[in-house]
Amino acid sequence: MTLSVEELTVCQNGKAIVKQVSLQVEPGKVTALLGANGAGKSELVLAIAGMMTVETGSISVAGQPITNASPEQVRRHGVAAVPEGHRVLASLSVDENLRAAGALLKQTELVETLKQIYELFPELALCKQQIAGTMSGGQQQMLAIGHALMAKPQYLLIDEMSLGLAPLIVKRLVKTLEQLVKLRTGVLLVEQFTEVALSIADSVIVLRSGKVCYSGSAEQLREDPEILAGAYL
Amino acid sequence: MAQRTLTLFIVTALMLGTCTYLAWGKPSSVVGLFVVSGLAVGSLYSLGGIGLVVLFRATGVLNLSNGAIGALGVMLAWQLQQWNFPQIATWVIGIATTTLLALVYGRLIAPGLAWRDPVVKAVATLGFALIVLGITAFAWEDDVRKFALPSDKISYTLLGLRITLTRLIVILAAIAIVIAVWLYLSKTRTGLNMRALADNRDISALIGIPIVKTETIAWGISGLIAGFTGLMFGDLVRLEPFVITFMVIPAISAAICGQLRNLGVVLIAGLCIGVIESMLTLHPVLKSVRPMAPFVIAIIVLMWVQRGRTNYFAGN
Amino acid sequence: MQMTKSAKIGLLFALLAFTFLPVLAGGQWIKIFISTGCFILAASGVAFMYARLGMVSLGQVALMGIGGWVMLRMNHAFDLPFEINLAVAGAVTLVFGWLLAMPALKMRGLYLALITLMAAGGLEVIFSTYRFPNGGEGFWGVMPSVAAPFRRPLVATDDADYLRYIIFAIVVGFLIIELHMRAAPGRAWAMIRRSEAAAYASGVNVVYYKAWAFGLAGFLAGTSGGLLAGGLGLLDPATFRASESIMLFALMVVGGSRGWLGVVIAGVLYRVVPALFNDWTIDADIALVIFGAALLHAIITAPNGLSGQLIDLFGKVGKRT
Amino acid sequence: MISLDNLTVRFGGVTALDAISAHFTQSISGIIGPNGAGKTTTMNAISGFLDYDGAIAWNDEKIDALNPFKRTRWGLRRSFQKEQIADDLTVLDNLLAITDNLPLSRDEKRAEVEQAIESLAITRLVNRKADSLNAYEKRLTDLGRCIIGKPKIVMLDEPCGGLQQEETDHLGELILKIPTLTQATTLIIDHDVDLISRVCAETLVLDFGKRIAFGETAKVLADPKVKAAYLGVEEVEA
Amino acid sequence: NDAVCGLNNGQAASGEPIKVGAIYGNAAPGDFSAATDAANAYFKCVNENGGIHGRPIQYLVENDQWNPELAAQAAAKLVKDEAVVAMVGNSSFVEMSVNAPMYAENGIMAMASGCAVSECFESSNIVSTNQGPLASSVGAAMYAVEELGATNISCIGMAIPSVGNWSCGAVQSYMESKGLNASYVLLNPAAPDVNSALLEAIASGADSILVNLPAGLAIAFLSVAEEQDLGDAYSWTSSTPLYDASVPKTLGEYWSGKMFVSAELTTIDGAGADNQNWLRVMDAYADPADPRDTFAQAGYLSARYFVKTMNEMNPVNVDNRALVTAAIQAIKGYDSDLMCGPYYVGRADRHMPNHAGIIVEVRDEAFHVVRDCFEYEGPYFEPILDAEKTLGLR
Ligand SMILES: Nc1ncnc2c1ncn2[C@@H]1O[C@H](COP(=O)(O)OP(=O)(O)OP(=O)(O)O)[C@@H](O)[C@H]1O
Ligand SMILES: Nc1ncnc2c1ncn2[C@@H]1O[C@H](COP(=O)(O)OP(=O)(O)OP(=O)(O)O)[C@@H](O)[C@H]1O
Ligand SMILES: CC(C)C[C@H](N)C(=O)O
Ligand SMILES: [Mg+2]
Ligand SMILES: [Mg+2]
Repeated sequence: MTLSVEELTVCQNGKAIVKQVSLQVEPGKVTALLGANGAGKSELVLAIAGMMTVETGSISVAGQPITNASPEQVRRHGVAAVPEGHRVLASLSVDENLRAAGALLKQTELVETLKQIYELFPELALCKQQIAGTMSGGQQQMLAIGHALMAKPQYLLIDEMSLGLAPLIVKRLVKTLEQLVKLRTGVLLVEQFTEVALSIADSVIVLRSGKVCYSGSAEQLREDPEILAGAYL
Repeated sequence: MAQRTLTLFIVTALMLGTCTYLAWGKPSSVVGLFVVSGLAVGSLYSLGGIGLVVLFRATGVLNLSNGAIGALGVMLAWQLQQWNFPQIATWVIGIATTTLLALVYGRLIAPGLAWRDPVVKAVATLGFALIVLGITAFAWEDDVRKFALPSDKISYTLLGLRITLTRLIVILAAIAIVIAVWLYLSKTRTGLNMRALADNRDISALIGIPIVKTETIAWGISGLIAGFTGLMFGDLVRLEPFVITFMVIPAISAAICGQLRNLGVVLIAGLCIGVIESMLTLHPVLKSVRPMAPFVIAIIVLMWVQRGRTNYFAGN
Repeated sequence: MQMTKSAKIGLLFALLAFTFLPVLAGGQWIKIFISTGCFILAASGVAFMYARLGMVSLGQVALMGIGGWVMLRMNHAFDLPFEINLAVAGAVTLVFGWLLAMPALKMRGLYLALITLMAAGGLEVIFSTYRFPNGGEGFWGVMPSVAAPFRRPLVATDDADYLRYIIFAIVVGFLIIELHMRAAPGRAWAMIRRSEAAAYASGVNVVYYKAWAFGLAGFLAGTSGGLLAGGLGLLDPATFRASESIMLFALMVVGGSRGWLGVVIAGVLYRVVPALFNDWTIDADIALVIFGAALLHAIITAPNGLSGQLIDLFGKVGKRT
Repeated sequence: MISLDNLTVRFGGVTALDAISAHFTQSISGIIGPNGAGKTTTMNAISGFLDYDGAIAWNDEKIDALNPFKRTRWGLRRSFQKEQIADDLTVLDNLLAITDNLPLSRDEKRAEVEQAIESLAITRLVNRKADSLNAYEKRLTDLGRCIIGKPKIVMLDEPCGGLQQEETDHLGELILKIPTLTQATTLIIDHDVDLISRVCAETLVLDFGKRIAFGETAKVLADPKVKAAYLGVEEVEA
Repeated sequence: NDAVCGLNNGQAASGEPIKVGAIYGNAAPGDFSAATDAANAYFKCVNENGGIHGRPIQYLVENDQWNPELAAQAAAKLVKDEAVVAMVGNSSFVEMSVNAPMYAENGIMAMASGCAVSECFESSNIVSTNQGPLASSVGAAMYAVEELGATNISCIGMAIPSVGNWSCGAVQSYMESKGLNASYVLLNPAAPDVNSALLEAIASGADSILVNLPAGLAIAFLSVAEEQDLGDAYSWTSSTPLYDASVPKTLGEYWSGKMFVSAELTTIDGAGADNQNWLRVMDAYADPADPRDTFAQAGYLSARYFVKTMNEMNPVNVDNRALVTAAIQAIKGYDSDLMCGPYYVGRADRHMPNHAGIIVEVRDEAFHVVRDCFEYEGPYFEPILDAEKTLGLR
């Protein structure tokens, strides 16, 4: 019952950017994905979400392969991703954005989930009718996270979660993640604030130029930050 | 919403003003004739423009091959008429063919271009238009033909001009399509999916919108409209593939007036363009360049609605 | 100023064409290359606007019509030399380019493209209604009988020399664009392409530089139209239909918009290929089908245009040897 | 010194900035606030991208009458929340794009560019196309554009968004150098409170378009209102 | 088979072929290839029947696709690269206006068969067997005045100066010369809307409408007239484009007995010996799918006159373009039952040998001759008639 990535290689313009990466996201656990700029974290997240062609390797959810499946199929398998860079449907309103993100839900479920999202982000509830493209950077990030949560995912991949978010919101999000984890959601978290990431992560994977250069428990890193610094360099 | 209503109002007012200017000092009976005649042509512009906008709002593709597809449909229907097929069968087969063609493009070709910029997507449909047009022109060598519908024989008199039932059908169909599409896009979930898809295909895929299904429906609807439009053009304009194919260019002007979005404005703009074009006949100098009307009006309207608006953040 | 490899190859190519093309080609093919050359020059205007500013003009061929019209008008009305007429044609079209730039100040992307298409549609009607001057009386200068003679440049009265003249003009046109690209306008255009906010934040006077770009594209269209008029001695409205402007843009996308090779490919596809089809007596309708299919295929499979593919190919071959 | 007087911005019916007044006297100041508070809007108003009521001045030079590109020529520099450098130009050309439009002599322009490259130590980047840069290198380029040509106001909108800790630290160092390199007054938006408290002497806090605090950074961050609205320290609510 | 061609000696031609060129237009708006097809059939027949002084004709045909540049390229290929001695059977909407100066410059004659624009009739080195829109419109107008009692004609033309203004202008001057009224309405071929043109014609106060449009546009125009039920309110005539076999059926019952069309040459089924010979040549040498229409007749006629001229030349001169041109220019008084008047060329700045025609009526899904050969009148023809007098043809 895990989201597992085996020996994954992903290329961009003929250049391998993610090289032979293996990792596991387990239900009820948070895996933090760390690494310097350009290490290939975002590419990896997109590849799992079905947005990049996988060169070699495999991805599977609970034993079922989803390698090179369409993003929609991936989502049907319970995997939802928040890509980097506040990506929202710019010409639609906030409410329409969230409703569209619930395309796979039944009508009643949709209404209910929508309510939950607005409870999580009362900021969004204040501007339901605003066109998403005119929102502030942080508001768009909330909306992008809302997109993923609308799927009621079993596995949640978040790239640069706190990008552009006020500390207050980050705290709230961390709480939400903890709740979700309690409900046995598996989380893959890319986060530039290492502290935040380590505070909730169970295991950590560090990428360096596309390769896994460290993989271990978060506990260890929390105790010995030197290991992490070593991995980065 | 208020903004849109205002736009609609301004566009209408501008066009009425122009008509009044052109009609000034002419006997009202003559003016009436030209107005009715213009409405008849204008409804064709509207219909063409609506077909473009519906697909654009649903997929983000401005389909320049609408005309070519429609032309093939009506040529086929004509051929079947010659072979004495039952009338209804000829229309159904004609429209079914256009739907199929639209689906072929939408399912097989359009996805390969999904990430290109909208202009390239539009230009690519020109390639498809050339293919369809070439096939049509090859299959039906240049000859004198006429496509008739039973509704041509029934007519009503309006302000002194006889209007056939076919022309009324065009106007009513345009209105019906506008209302139906508006309801569909704004009230149904598939409609919302379409708008999401048109906005950004990547994000839509990521948030789980069933792309294949949604696009199939959108292209199917657009093929149906293109087929119907083709039949009407074939009957009311000319049964010549090239003429029908390139009717898409003036139809774009109606679509532009509605900013490729506002179907109500497209409808009204199309009608107004038709009326103005018709009334230009009354102007001694401008009458020789009457067909410029759609283009000039589109430019003026778009520049008007974009006036004062500088979007500093537009870009890629 | 430093020359890139691509520029060196381009100049060499132009030199070869200049020397041998007129010698090797017969009367028919010289004529074909003359009009190909004119459209290459015009396409270069569309290409730099698209590649550098991200702006699409679907009115370039219509603008050529204006240049051609002015050229003919000047030729039949005054006894001035070819070059002066050409300069006037370029200048007048440049002004029309500015007019097209007016909507561009507020719009971009598809809207802008469609506005230019509407302008092309309007011009198509004017051209087909009033025709091109052929030596008649009055402003429009149209008479029912055979056109009055057209004066070619003194150095290029016969077709072969005229082809050389055009190749020279293309090189000059490309150099003008290249000089722009390497200087302030090129950088300003790149910022505009990124976003207007970025351009303003760089101190770029967006209105001015957009108008400049449209003016330059218009100038190139105008001169190429004038040169085209010189090729035939007269012009026909059918050449300048709005759909031709779309076609030129499409072929520019197929050829590739970044660099001379793409533009040359676009010109060749636009004029040489149909001529070949015609020469092989392929039915015009079938030619349309082939052309459409090839267009679609190229747009889908070669996102950087055929020139991009060619360069990749030679790059690989070059590495291997 | 930058002074904002009764700065008000409306979008349709919504008031995004409500009569904000602040006089930034320090050479580097911060603007913080919850998401959607109006921070970016403030910068956009100062850049002239929005219609606003109120007045903006630097050392008593009013700039309200200038349009956006004139403001840049006058001495306003800024970076954007989403970086906005031209992908198809080299880093050098991205820098030159600014000096092109400044009323400087050829030599002065070259000197300015060289100085910026040197002080940010980005010599190895100058001939790289911007699309091959990583996020951090793009931010450096952005910063380079901001210190070029004797700026009077420099504004950075979330310069450290998406950067790793060490990169943020380094960028912070560079930002601290701005006052020594130029006479500019610098404004920074960021959600990284550590960064703000390290580099900004003075901070403005916005919430729902209103000024809720302004003053010395440490004091402002200790303000219960700020803690409640921004930092999310719930206990103080009582 | 008993088709009669050229020397008609039943011997296959041999030796070095004589190159003859032609340009036709076949693309978007219409197919003008019927004339070259017919000329080609005739040349094939000639090549099997003694050729030109025993030598075969090599007929080189190019399509201009209605594209002026292609037209110029085609002419360059034929005239310069292939060095044809003459152009025979040209039939196009654009070719003549583009290439007329070039033909003159190169001293080559074009014995065209399908001229449409004024430049074609008003140039020194082109002569056409067909009448073009001007002459046939004037013929239609004469019929409207003389038989249908028209006093005020509205001529519906294309908004192309060298076609619409030119031909409808001639109708107007004809009417004025008779003390009657006429006006014209020009229709932009790009316009989808033909209704307004109809309304404009009505508003002009005309009592007769002369449709001078290409067939497709004419059909569209007549459909809106039918929509308004104007068939009996006006008398209706048309220039030649409507004389096409499929027109009566397309127009339908409504127009039966109401529409009169001016035909440039004899009817397709004309009983004259030459017309029958044309049909035989077509049957024997042309593709069965090639049209048998007025243009095919014109193409046949041009080809026949050309062969006749060449065979009358000294055999040593037939490769000499200048002498061939001179011989063609010397043609005078050739007769055929296909054409109402004599065919001639002459040295002149304009050529329009065919300016007499017949009128057919659309009735019961077919055409019926209602008026046989008659000479067209009007100011436009005066200089032509004068020229004919000096040639001794009158
Ligand atoms: N279109 C492209 N062509 C070539 N290389 C690319 C392209 N897009 C991204 N890359 C490269 O791929 C590598 C991985 O990028 P990715 O965005 O996955 O990194 P990341 O670890 O998420 O970094 P960051 O912290 O900046 O988000 C980078 O070196 C980047 O330069
Ligand atoms: N064009 C617009 N139309 C309507 N509302 C807008 C527009 N632009 C911004 N807003 C609203 O104005 C408010 C202020 O936005 P601003 O971008 O200044 O926020 P911010 O403080 O920069 O937030 P963040 O930290 O998330 O970037 C937000 O509520 C935003 O939704
Ligand atoms: C006919 C098409 C294949 C191309 C274009 N219309 C041209 O004339 O070149
Ligand atoms: Mg990343
Ligand atoms: Mg912001």
